Amino acid sequence: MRTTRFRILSLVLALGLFVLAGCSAGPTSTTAGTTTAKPAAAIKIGGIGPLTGGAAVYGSSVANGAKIALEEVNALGGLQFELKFEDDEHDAEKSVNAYNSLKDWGMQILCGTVTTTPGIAVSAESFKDRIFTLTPSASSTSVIEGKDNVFQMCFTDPNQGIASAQYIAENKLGSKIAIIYNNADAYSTGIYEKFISEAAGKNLQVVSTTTFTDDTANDFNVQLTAAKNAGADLIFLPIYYQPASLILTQADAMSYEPKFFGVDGMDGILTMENFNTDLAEGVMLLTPFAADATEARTVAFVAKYQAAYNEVPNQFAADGYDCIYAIYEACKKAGITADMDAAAICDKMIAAFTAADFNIDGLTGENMTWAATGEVAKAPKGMVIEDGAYVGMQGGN
Amino acid sequence: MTFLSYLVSGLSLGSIYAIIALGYTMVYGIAKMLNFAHGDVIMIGGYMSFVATAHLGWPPLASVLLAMLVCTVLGVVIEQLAYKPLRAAPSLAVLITAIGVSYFLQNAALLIWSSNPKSFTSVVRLPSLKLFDGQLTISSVALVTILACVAIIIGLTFIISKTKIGKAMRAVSEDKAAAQLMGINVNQTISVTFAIGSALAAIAGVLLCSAYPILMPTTGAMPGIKAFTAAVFGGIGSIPGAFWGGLLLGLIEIFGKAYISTQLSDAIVFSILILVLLVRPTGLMGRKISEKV
Amino acid sequence: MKLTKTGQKRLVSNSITYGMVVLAFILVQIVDSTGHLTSSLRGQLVPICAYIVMAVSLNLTVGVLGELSLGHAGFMSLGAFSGVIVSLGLRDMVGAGPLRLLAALLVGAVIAGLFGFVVGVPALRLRGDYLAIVTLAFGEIIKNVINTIYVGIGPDGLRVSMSDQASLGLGETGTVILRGPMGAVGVDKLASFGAGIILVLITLFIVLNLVHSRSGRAIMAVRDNRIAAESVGISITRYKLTAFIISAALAGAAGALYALNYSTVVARKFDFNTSILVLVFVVLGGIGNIRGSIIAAAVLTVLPEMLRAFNDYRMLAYAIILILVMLTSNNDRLKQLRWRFIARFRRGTPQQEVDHE
Amino acid sequence: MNNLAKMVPVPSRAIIPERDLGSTPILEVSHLGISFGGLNAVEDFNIIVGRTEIAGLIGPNGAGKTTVFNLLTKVYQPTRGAILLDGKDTAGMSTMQINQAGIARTFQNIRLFQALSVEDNVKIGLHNQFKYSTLNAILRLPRFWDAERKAHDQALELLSIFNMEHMANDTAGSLPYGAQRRLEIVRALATRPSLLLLDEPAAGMNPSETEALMANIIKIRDMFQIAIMLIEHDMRLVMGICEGIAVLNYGKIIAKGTPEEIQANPAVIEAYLGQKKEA
Repeated sequence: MRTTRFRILSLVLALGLFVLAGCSAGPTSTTAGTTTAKPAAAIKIGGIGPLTGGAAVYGSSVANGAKIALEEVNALGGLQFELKFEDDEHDAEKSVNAYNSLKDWGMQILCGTVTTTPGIAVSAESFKDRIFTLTPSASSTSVIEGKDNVFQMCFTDPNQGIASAQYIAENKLGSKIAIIYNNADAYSTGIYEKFISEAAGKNLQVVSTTTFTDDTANDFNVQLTAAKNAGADLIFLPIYYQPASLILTQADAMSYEPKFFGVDGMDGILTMENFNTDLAEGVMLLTPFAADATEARTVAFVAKYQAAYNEVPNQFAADGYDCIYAIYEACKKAGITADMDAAAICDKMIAAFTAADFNIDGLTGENMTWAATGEVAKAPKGMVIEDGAYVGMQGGN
Repeated sequence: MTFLSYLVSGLSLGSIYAIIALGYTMVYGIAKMLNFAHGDVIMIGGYMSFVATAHLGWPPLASVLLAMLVCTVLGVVIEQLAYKPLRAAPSLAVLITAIGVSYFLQNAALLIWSSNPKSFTSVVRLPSLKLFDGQLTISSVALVTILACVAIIIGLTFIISKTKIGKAMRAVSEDKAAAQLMGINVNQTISVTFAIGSALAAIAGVLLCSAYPILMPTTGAMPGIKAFTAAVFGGIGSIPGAFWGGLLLGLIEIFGKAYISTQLSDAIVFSILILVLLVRPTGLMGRKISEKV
Repeated sequence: MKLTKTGQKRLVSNSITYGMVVLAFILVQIVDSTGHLTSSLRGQLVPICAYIVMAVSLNLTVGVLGELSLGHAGFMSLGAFSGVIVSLGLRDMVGAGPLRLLAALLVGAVIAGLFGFVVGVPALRLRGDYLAIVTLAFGEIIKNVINTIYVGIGPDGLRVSMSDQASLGLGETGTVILRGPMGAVGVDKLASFGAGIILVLITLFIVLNLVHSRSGRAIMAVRDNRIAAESVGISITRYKLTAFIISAALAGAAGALYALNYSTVVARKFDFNTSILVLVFVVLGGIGNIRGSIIAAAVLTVLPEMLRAFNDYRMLAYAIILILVMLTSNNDRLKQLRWRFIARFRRGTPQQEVDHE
Repeated sequence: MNNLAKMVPVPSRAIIPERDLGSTPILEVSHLGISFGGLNAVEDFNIIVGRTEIAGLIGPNGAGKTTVFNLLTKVYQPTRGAILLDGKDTAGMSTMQINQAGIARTFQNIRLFQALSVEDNVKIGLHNQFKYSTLNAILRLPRFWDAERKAHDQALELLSIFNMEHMANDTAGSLPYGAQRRLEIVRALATRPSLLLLDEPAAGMNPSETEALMANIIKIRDMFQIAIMLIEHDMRLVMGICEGIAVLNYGKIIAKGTPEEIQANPAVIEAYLGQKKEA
């Protein structure tokens, strides 16, 4: 057997080399992951996010949103961008690999990563390499902490937790609160922790706290029964919309009808293919983006997105879209050209992003500004689902 | 009352595990291989039913039949292309191939149906059952799942013990060479086993997605591993073992969550599994391995 | 000592294995110094080393001991997190990075080895697929439990909590090392390719020396024929445990090396899929073939990166390659063809090509 | 051959007492029995084997001969009865401990370590003769080299009993059938037993090979001064070298005695004839 495997390995090696040869010979920009390669003077933007595996939906959405923005920006005829979006399978190791491979390609600005854990690993690298980084949706403060070159397009998790607790307290949405969160997920746990400490200060009574993991995210009867038995009239769901949709379905099946309050990860629930939107009736959420908002910018984006991908964009797609525009505006402001090196671009971009007069109107917020820490300032919109559509909540800020 | 509702949830989840575990255990009993792609056949079954009902507007039952048909064909094709050439190969080689097939199915599904999760409309469209003045609500899906599982185990036991192909299966699982000498077509028997296992996977897929209505390319992965665990729990290769192993696993998972900790529910399930195996090293219903000296 | 024929062959074979690793290191250094090393490859050097150690150590369990383990990543996880805790815990006391790395590797190995013992004692009573499922279960338990653990360093030393960060009670001055599902954040990147290569060499030294010794023979005897091994007075439990613990400890060291290469590490990384990934290295490299494991780990770590050109079809291509390699390597007709081919070059020694699997 | 002199003095056959009646027997088995699922596979088995005796255990197929060996080596734990080895009770011992206490065996269906070399197979037999720790092995300390050298020399010495030194580097699985049987005997001898159990040592051998084997069995007994108990169907071998014979049928001893006595025993004849009729 010893010799057998050797031949096999050389076979694998040969295959690998073949692939490598194939990639250097062929044009790299014809496949789906790369778009709109302009022949000259395009600034190279790298994107990283999960395109395969369980978290693929987030990465694909960001990539698709970013591509739409990129086409629009390039069509303006001014600054030209080239985007290459690499898969990281929601894994820190693969994400750093993707980052290095983008560096080989000549990336000048990084739009990534989509998810938090890879984001922490990659931002440490980009900080060291001085490559300007704007993450669409990696929401943990650890992503930006101590790194002057890393900025966020989304709210940080603590922000969301605090805002949710304040919102519920101020609007007296519930007296007894149950929480169901994903204790194997950084995003969910991050929001939960801030919510619970903020809730204590606001005299919100948390009567039940239950968890699940990605591996047990199918049966929620136990969690719902616990909440019901504790007499909870509001369930706070700092989780993504897929498990949330299961929770809504199962609560309905057991005829339990509390109020549900979600965070930005809840967005997407209405546009999930084949989802019975009746179940989401009355669900409240804080989100910066709603696909069926009537404002012109959103309407145009949603139409374009649907035409291109046959799907309704979610908040991640909007984040990706806004990222490209923010980068575009900052580049214009800082006078960046394609021939500058990444480190030079990085310094100029930091200056541009933190400048007092730099603000962006995007799909996910009006008048967004950035602090030197990298945190974005924008107002979350309180939404409630009525008749299968988002409606701004009264009293929302 | 709460206890009863947990019991029903546990039985329903356990029934799904049991149906998947049956597929694992049958294939293991006869081909002596761990078919790690089994979980992904479940996912394909779910998508088939989804496409039939949501896109083509077929009635639920027709969609189940379509899922069974496609999965049966898929199971046999996988067996012929990927596993049959490896019949004489070391079992680890087959295991790795099965993992390759699993990756393949997941990524093919990703390309075909995209990563966006689909919301599955339950194929069981009956109202929930309300007992004790509405204090206990049992969803119709849970009931159908449990009944389906019991029906399947009865049907399967009948096939195995009474029919010709069932006898062939038993013979092949006992001793391949002897079965061949007795004129049994071993390859055909293995193919039929894969066909039955895959058809069961389709049913499991539809029931899984009906009870927990979300469909993604990775939907089958975790239930697949849990069901594999259940099969070993019950004694791999044993059909009643898969049934009881599945049910118990579902119950332990739900009760562990309910009465011990939701945070550590997986740790609880797997710890109990280890404890059981220490007491009964070949699972609950597994046959004792005796070595001829 | 006068070498026997087998001894000479062994020496040559081992030298090739060590030489291959050293040569790879030198080659990479040369390419790097001329500025031709891509960032992509440079970034993968440390994980490649970690995976090589994983593959070689799993091969000790699967190939030499002959027991299937589906939870090897669990030991890697233990090593990774204990290594991170040690390296961060020593940050104020020990300034030198290499020393902290060494401490992390050692503690990672010891902790993983200890758990290897705890898991091994009951698990090794089981056989075949039942042992495999217990190792799988162990890996899942480790993942689940680490997801709920919070560790921090306060003024009065290490603090551990199972509920949340706040309950650590660290106050203003403390640092949180492990934050449940968020894992460890702010890890110092202490690992380097040089350290990785040294760990690979040490691993090879340990495994090769073990295999070619009294203990190694006893382990293989247990694998080949349990009853015969007992009948010549070999303690089955003792040698199964020896192999299992060494295998676990090496995986722990690999985990520490791996974790200290990234600024963050989460428990989810070391799940069933990672265990399977390492198992694929072992099977493709040849069960029991240490050198094969090294090559397979290196090639299969780099391969998905090479396949990036395929974009969306990347993982599909990986799956197809995996299946095809298994099919072709186990195809009898191809095997015979190859034997004939080899026989033409090595006339006279056909019996050495005896297939043991 | 001069190597062998170092190990044990080679006595002449003459000094071996016929059935060493003077000293304590090496093996005393009384009322040994085991049941499988209510069926008595071996029942009320009593036997005494002298220190340097060559004893035979014969009987028709399925009589329970190998089961007796498995009971003696604790592959099966006996349901009833006692086994005294060199006067000491072996109750509660495992197969491994039995071997360390002095019983070694070969197997009816050969159980070699197929993938390993011939030399390694013998060295595995020497496992408890030349000890050093795993740490010694990994760090290659002087103790390792010393023990390995001794083990190597000893392995070749033992192989020389059957003139197999030249095969030392071959893979055990690649040896011809007869050589594999001989290797199993060498491996068992390497454990320094005081009682050697041979399960059908001549199976599959041609008459001239059997002839050589008979001489070798006697040579082994003389050289190592040990008792040998063998199961064998080849009556020429059994009658030729065994000093005492026990006949087993349906798990029970039906006759005991010298070869001459056994050959004349009507119960034995019937057992064998009866069996022939059935076949």
